[in-house]
Amino acid sequence: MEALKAQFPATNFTLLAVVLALPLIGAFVNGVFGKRLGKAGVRLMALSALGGSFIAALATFLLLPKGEGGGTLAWTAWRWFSLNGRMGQTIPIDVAFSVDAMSATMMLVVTGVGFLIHLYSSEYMIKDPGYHRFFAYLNLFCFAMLTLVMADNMAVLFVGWEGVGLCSYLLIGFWFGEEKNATAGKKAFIVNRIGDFGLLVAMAILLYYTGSLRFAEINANARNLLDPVTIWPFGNLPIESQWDAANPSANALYKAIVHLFLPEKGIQVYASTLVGLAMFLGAAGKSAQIPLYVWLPDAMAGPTPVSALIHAATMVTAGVYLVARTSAVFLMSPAAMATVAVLGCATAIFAASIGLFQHDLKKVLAYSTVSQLGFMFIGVGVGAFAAGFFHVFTHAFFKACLFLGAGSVIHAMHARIHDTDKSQDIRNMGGLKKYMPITRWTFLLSCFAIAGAPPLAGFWSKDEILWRAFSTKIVAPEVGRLEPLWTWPSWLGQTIYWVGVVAATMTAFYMFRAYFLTFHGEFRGWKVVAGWKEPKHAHGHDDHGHDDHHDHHDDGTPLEGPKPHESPLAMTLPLMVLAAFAVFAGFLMAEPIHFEPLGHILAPVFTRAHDAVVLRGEGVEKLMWPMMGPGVAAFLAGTGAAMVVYLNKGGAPEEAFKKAAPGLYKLIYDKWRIDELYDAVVVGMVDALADIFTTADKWLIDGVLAKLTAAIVAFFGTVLRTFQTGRVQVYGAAMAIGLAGVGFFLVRPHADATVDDSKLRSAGEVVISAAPGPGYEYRWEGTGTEQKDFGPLREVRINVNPGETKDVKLHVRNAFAQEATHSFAITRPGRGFPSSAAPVPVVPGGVVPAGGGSIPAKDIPGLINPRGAQ
Amino acid sequence: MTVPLEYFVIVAAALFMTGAVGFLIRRNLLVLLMSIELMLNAVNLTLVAFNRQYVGGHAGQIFTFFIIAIAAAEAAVGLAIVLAFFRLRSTVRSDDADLLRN
Amino acid sequence: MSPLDLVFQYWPAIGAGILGALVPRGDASTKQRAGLGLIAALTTLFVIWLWPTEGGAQAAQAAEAAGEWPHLLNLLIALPIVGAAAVLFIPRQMLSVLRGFTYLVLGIGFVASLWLLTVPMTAGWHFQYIKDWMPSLGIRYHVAIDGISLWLVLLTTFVTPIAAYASFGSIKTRIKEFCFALLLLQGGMIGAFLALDLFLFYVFWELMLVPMFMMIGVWGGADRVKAAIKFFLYTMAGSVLMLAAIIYLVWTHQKLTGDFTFDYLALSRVVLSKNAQIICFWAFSLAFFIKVPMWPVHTWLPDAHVQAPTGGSVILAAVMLKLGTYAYMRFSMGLFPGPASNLSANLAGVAILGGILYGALVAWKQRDVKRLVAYSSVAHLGFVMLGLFSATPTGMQGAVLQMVNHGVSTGALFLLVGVIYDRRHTREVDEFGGLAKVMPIYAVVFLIVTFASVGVPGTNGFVGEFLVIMGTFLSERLGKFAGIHTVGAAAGVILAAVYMLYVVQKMFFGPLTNPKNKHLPDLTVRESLALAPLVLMIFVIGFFPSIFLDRMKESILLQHNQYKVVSGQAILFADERDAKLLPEDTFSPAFLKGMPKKEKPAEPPAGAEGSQAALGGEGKVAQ
Amino acid sequence: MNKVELAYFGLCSLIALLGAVVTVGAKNPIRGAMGLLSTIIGIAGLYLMLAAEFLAAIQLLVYAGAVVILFLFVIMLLGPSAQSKRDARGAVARYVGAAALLVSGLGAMALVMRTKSVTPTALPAVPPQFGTIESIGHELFSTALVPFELSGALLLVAVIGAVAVARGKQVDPTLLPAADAKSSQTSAPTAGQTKEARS
Repeated sequence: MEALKAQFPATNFTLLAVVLALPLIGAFVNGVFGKRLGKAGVRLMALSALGGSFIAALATFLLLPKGEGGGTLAWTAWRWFSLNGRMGQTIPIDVAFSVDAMSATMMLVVTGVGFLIHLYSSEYMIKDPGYHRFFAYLNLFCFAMLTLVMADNMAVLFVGWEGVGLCSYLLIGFWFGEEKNATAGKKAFIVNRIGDFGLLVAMAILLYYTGSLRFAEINANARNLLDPVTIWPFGNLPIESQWDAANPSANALYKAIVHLFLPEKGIQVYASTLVGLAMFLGAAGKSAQIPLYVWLPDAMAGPTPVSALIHAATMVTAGVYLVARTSAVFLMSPAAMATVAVLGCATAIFAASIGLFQHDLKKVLAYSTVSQLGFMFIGVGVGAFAAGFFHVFTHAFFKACLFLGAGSVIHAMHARIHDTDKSQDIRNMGGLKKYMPITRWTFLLSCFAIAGAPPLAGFWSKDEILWRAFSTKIVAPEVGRLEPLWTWPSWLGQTIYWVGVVAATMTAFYMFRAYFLTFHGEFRGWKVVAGWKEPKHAHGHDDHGHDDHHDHHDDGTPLEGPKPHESPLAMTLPLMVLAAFAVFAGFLMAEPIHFEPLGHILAPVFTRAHDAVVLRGEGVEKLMWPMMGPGVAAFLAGTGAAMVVYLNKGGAPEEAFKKAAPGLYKLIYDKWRIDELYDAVVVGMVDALADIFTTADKWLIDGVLAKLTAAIVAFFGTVLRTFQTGRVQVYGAAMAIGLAGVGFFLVRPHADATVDDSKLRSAGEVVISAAPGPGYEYRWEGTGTEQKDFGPLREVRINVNPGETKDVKLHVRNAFAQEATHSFAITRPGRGFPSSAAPVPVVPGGVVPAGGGSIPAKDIPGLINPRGAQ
Repeated sequence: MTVPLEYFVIVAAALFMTGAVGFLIRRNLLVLLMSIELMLNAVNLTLVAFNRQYVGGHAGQIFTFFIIAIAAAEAAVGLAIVLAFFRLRSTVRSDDADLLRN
Repeated sequence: MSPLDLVFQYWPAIGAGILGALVPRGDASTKQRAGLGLIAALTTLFVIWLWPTEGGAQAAQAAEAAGEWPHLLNLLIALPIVGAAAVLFIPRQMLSVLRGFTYLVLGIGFVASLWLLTVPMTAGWHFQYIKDWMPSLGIRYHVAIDGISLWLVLLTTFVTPIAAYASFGSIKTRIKEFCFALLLLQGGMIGAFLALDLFLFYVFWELMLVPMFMMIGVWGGADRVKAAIKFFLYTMAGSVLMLAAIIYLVWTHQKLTGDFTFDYLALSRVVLSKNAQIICFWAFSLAFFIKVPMWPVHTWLPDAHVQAPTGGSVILAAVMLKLGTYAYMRFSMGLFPGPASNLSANLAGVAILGGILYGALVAWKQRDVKRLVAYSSVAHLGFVMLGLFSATPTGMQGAVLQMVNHGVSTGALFLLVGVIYDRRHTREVDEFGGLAKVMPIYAVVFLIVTFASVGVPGTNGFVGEFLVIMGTFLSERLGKFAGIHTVGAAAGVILAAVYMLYVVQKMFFGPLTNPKNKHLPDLTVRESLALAPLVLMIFVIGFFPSIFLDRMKESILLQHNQYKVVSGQAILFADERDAKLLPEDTFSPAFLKGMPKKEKPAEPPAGAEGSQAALGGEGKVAQ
Repeated sequence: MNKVELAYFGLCSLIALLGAVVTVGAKNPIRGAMGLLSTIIGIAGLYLMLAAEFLAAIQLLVYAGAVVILFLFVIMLLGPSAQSKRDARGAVARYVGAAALLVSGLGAMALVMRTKSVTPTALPAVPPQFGTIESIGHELFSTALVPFELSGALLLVAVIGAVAVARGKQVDPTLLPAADAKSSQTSAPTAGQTKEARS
């Protein structure tokens, strides 16, 4: 051990590289060279990759430094990129991985359960043509999940986060032949993407306030998040008082309407709550909580081992891991934690209710996963991060075992019923305990575990969560003079506890309902005929793919077939291992009996949570054992009821209920019609918006900008075309007319003159100078000196005393003895009436006035006609 | 007393006006060409007349000499065009020469 | 350097080469194996050579760098243009000579552009070359490169040969004119990226239009002429306004300093009067927004793309659109920082609503794949413009990186669309279904490129968008709007997934119903070799973005600081009537290297200095 | 101003003006060509009065000898269709144009007449050798040498141009199918060819 510790220093722990690299290499090799390796080669590659990674993970777990500060093993690959923070400092984002107690356990779960599921699916998918593709995706998924779990900063976590979403897209849509599967894959990816949107916004806020994305630093300066942010009215929208000040003269009605929209005081929220909510949106997307859970039931379209690995053990728990990892941030805002807890609780009860009436075995398990996740979020929501995480740990085992059990049952059913929906329908099953003993016992044990039977794993983890919900309260961090943070109402903890108990009973009920319908009673699949041989004409089993199958046996004759066979060892071995874990894993953190090795390991990770979450009252801890009663009672009630309804009476009461309240039954069976609601509201709205934009784009923007201008130009074109007749004489005539016009203009004399009245105001003196012309002669009138005949005199000086108006006439005669006259009225503003100088054309002074480098701006804008409206 | 300058100018102007009006009114291509010749001759006449007035050199006359040369070339090419046009549209009406119109 | 050391030092490249060679399935031709192996090896070499360290290696490289050969930029610009002229003399029938010559010229261009990477891109201009062109008007042939234009030039020299190689597969008529257009286009584009003299920039800006107009007009689809004309008129209308603004700016500068110059460095000192500044800003920016394309003036892009041939479409998307964004960053933000910063909040709103969300939603509704990809580039470039409007070092770095990303991923997308167009001669999405069974490799490549353009981490799209989103939130220019803008931009990430996965599902998944799709051949050797470098580049940028970011960081910091200081000054001192001249020390000396010096020893007109003294350049540009 | 000179001037200008009117007014182009001939002769006479013997000779030689003959030659070549029938289409534009021209011409002449010189300016005495071939030839080959050479070149070009245009499309007879070898000379269309309807 010491040699290993010496070989791998804590800060540059290259063993992490091995844990990550093996699945990646496995994925690449299987993906690219899979077809050439053949099924055995692919199987060997995939299993060895996961096995090696599991061993490395185990070594990492053992080598974890047990120091008090929560020892972490870190390894940095290379500088990914760097950002510039708010104060201009560069924030390096490295491809760095660090492992502490929590992520080490998660690694064990991912690689351990992953290895078992790889073993299982190597047998389950043996007849599928896309064998190598399946294992490539599965290995890639494990790589992405490990990246997520071992990430040191949120950017690398995000890589894992979306990588996992990508792999679930590929795996759910594995049999892409059928439209249904591809749509389910797309739906899963898009809903996850909505969650990622939340995570992106959370990262932006964290970067802004805490100045870094590394978890260590985020948790360290989480207090910076306690800074109020006005979310409404954003941007330049005024609040009421500002608006009133801005336009006081608005009439009453208009003012009332505006006050309707504008708030009196800007709504302020703490940045920590914003981050919390954004991160919970991300977690909800990934772990299928209330708003974004719709993708998980549809994800059952993928092969069963996929559901086992992704939708039970690893991916869906990523949300819980994220919340646990950034616990310091959540602790900064009790409001966010309350939302997490309440929504978790709502999801638990809601999903459980749907699970009651589902007929598809995998759908039942899917909804049970959603509801169990609800429990985990209750755990982390109430501040019991360790308990929430422990439930993740135990849930991974018994839910994986349940899914694999279901897989083995479906595998058996496939012998004769090839249609995917029928082969998973529990109404076609029954009485399989005779034929599949191992699957039956492992399934039973896991049912006990999930239902919360006392000694088993489920009981310890679920009870721990409910107890913590019941007994603790969260101390809100003090914020000095700012408005104090929202604190939990005292009754919230208890209500969550009791709702949790009800959900637990439901869980017990539907789990045992599924168990009894599948394994007890008589077999409803097909008439079992001893020594039944596969009829020759029937199509071969080559194409195990589910795309273009159709079942031609439904033509009324009862289906015959062989005895349903027990799954081979490769499938039953993982079942047994998982069942064993499901039974004994509970003792890793059995707090009531104070035997909690895992608790001690996780303690350093959640030190901050330890002092922020205290007991509600003094004597509360004494209630620990009594409060376990309701939990156990829930288990007994649920199981008993299921036994009565389905074992003794063979499902009659369910029929009775169906007839009694058909509407309610239908509603619950159709998953409370949430999917239809989402389609109508969210998808419908976006679709309508897209239609509006498309039509606007086609007609409004393209139409106006491109087609309208083109039309205008074309119109002017046709108008001008009529002048071109094409006959020479017409052009000659036009020229002649033009010639005549020019001649006329040239011949006529023009009497223009410029009046320089710059000194009119001061000295009352005006200089009028006439414009020169070819052979022009001038005669002035009214300038005092009479002038009878025309002379060359062009310029005249006139004196005007104040208040007087003088009228000057100018006669011009040209060489052809044509005459023209022009008169000017010069008035000097004196006392008395204002001057009304005749409209005098003034030629703008061209010269640049000296002095000052600046040019008179009045003629600059004139030079370029302002095109844009300002 | 020789014939004064104005008489020649008036005759030239009359000649020019006849040529111009002829050009505008008639639509036979040949007549157009002939009226152009008329206009050119009118101009020649004025040039020679003014050269006679200012006898410093023979600028006017030399100029007329070149105008005659050019007029000859112009007539030759004009007629060739008329011929080609006739071959194309088998008519000499100037109105028919409107291929460029549309 | 014995062969053993060589092997030891470059083992990853050799390993990648062998791996690349092994990838194609059993029956692949040796040409494909050799090609893929070579491409893989070269890409790994590229990564090793520029391995992102803490600047240590860069300093080492600087030591033994061969210095800046001044004529490199002239070579990059002149070679394609001269090549284009030379192509005209090659007889039309000798197709292989034509193609060979084009590959030669483009190849030399690419190798020469790799030389640019040897020099560490410190702030300021590199490989600068100045020569008087029309001294009387003050027009000079002034070209230089800095961090920002470095990667765009490399993108051009990287994408054009690929586009040429791919389009020689599908272009069968008038090969000679196609080579001419291609080479002229490359010369024009590189010239536009490198020009620092406004006149020279305008010349290259217009020169680029002609070959692209030819490409769309001659080798395009059904009504290609209408689309080509629309493309040409849109850009021309914009750039004519820009020309007017340039002339006005030069005229004002002449009034202030007494000598004519079109040089960007000199003109950036001019602070026009308040409304003249806004008018000129809009004149410049409209030309660039048309090119980007931004929301209201984008309708030419889908038509141009739908009608353009594959090669033309790749170049149009990969490089020409970047000119709009690059020019906005360089000239609009450089010459008129005042109005740019005042309007940045509103423009960012347009970029998000009009660009990212609008582009994505309209793309979702398109039935023609190429039109869908065209609208997706409107969305991607909305991100780029948002990065520029946020005016933070992170945002701007994200913007420039996103320009390169968009070039790579959308270029690859257009190549892929070209693949199915060559087979089925239709781009209607409903015509296809269940292609994944018939063309598995094509499906895998399409999926990878789809995830690159959607921005899944590990690919190039993510890094660009992540930087832009972080930059938007940190930006003080956007002030109170930063939050809502970040939410809007992040929402774009969802819609991007929506429309891309929609088209992937419509084309690849689901049952194979259309009989015509039953026997479509998978990727040919030419197509796979054309796509390989782009796909590898997607992962290289995705995993090692700091190769690119380190080289553009300093120039962007310089541009950002200058933008902050000068916009402050411009807003403060722009008064109602008179234009002013900022003192030289408001700009960093590295920026002003190569500014036209006043040859006249005569003391500049007294007035000019007097008014500046009052200004007092207290706003220093932090080096 | 002695009588003989005045009479000679009146005669020549009468011939010229009448010729012009006939050229423009004649329906038959041949009569028009004859009118042109008389104008040219009239002007030649006036040249003689203005002491421009060389020009008078050139006028007669070039104009009368060559240009008018060329006109006649083409008219003969075109035959009867050289005469276009009258119709009033497009008359308005033409007459308006002619009227405008006349008005502006007469107006200008009136203006000129009304101005300054009441008495007509007498022509000065004619220096010896004025207008003779030697003096013009002397001046032609000294000051106006360049225009002279250029006009030579111009004439050459004009000739080549005329030949090229008039020649029309030569159809290589050997290429034609043997049947209509006889109508190889397609360049000269027969008169009977119907004129295609003009829309």
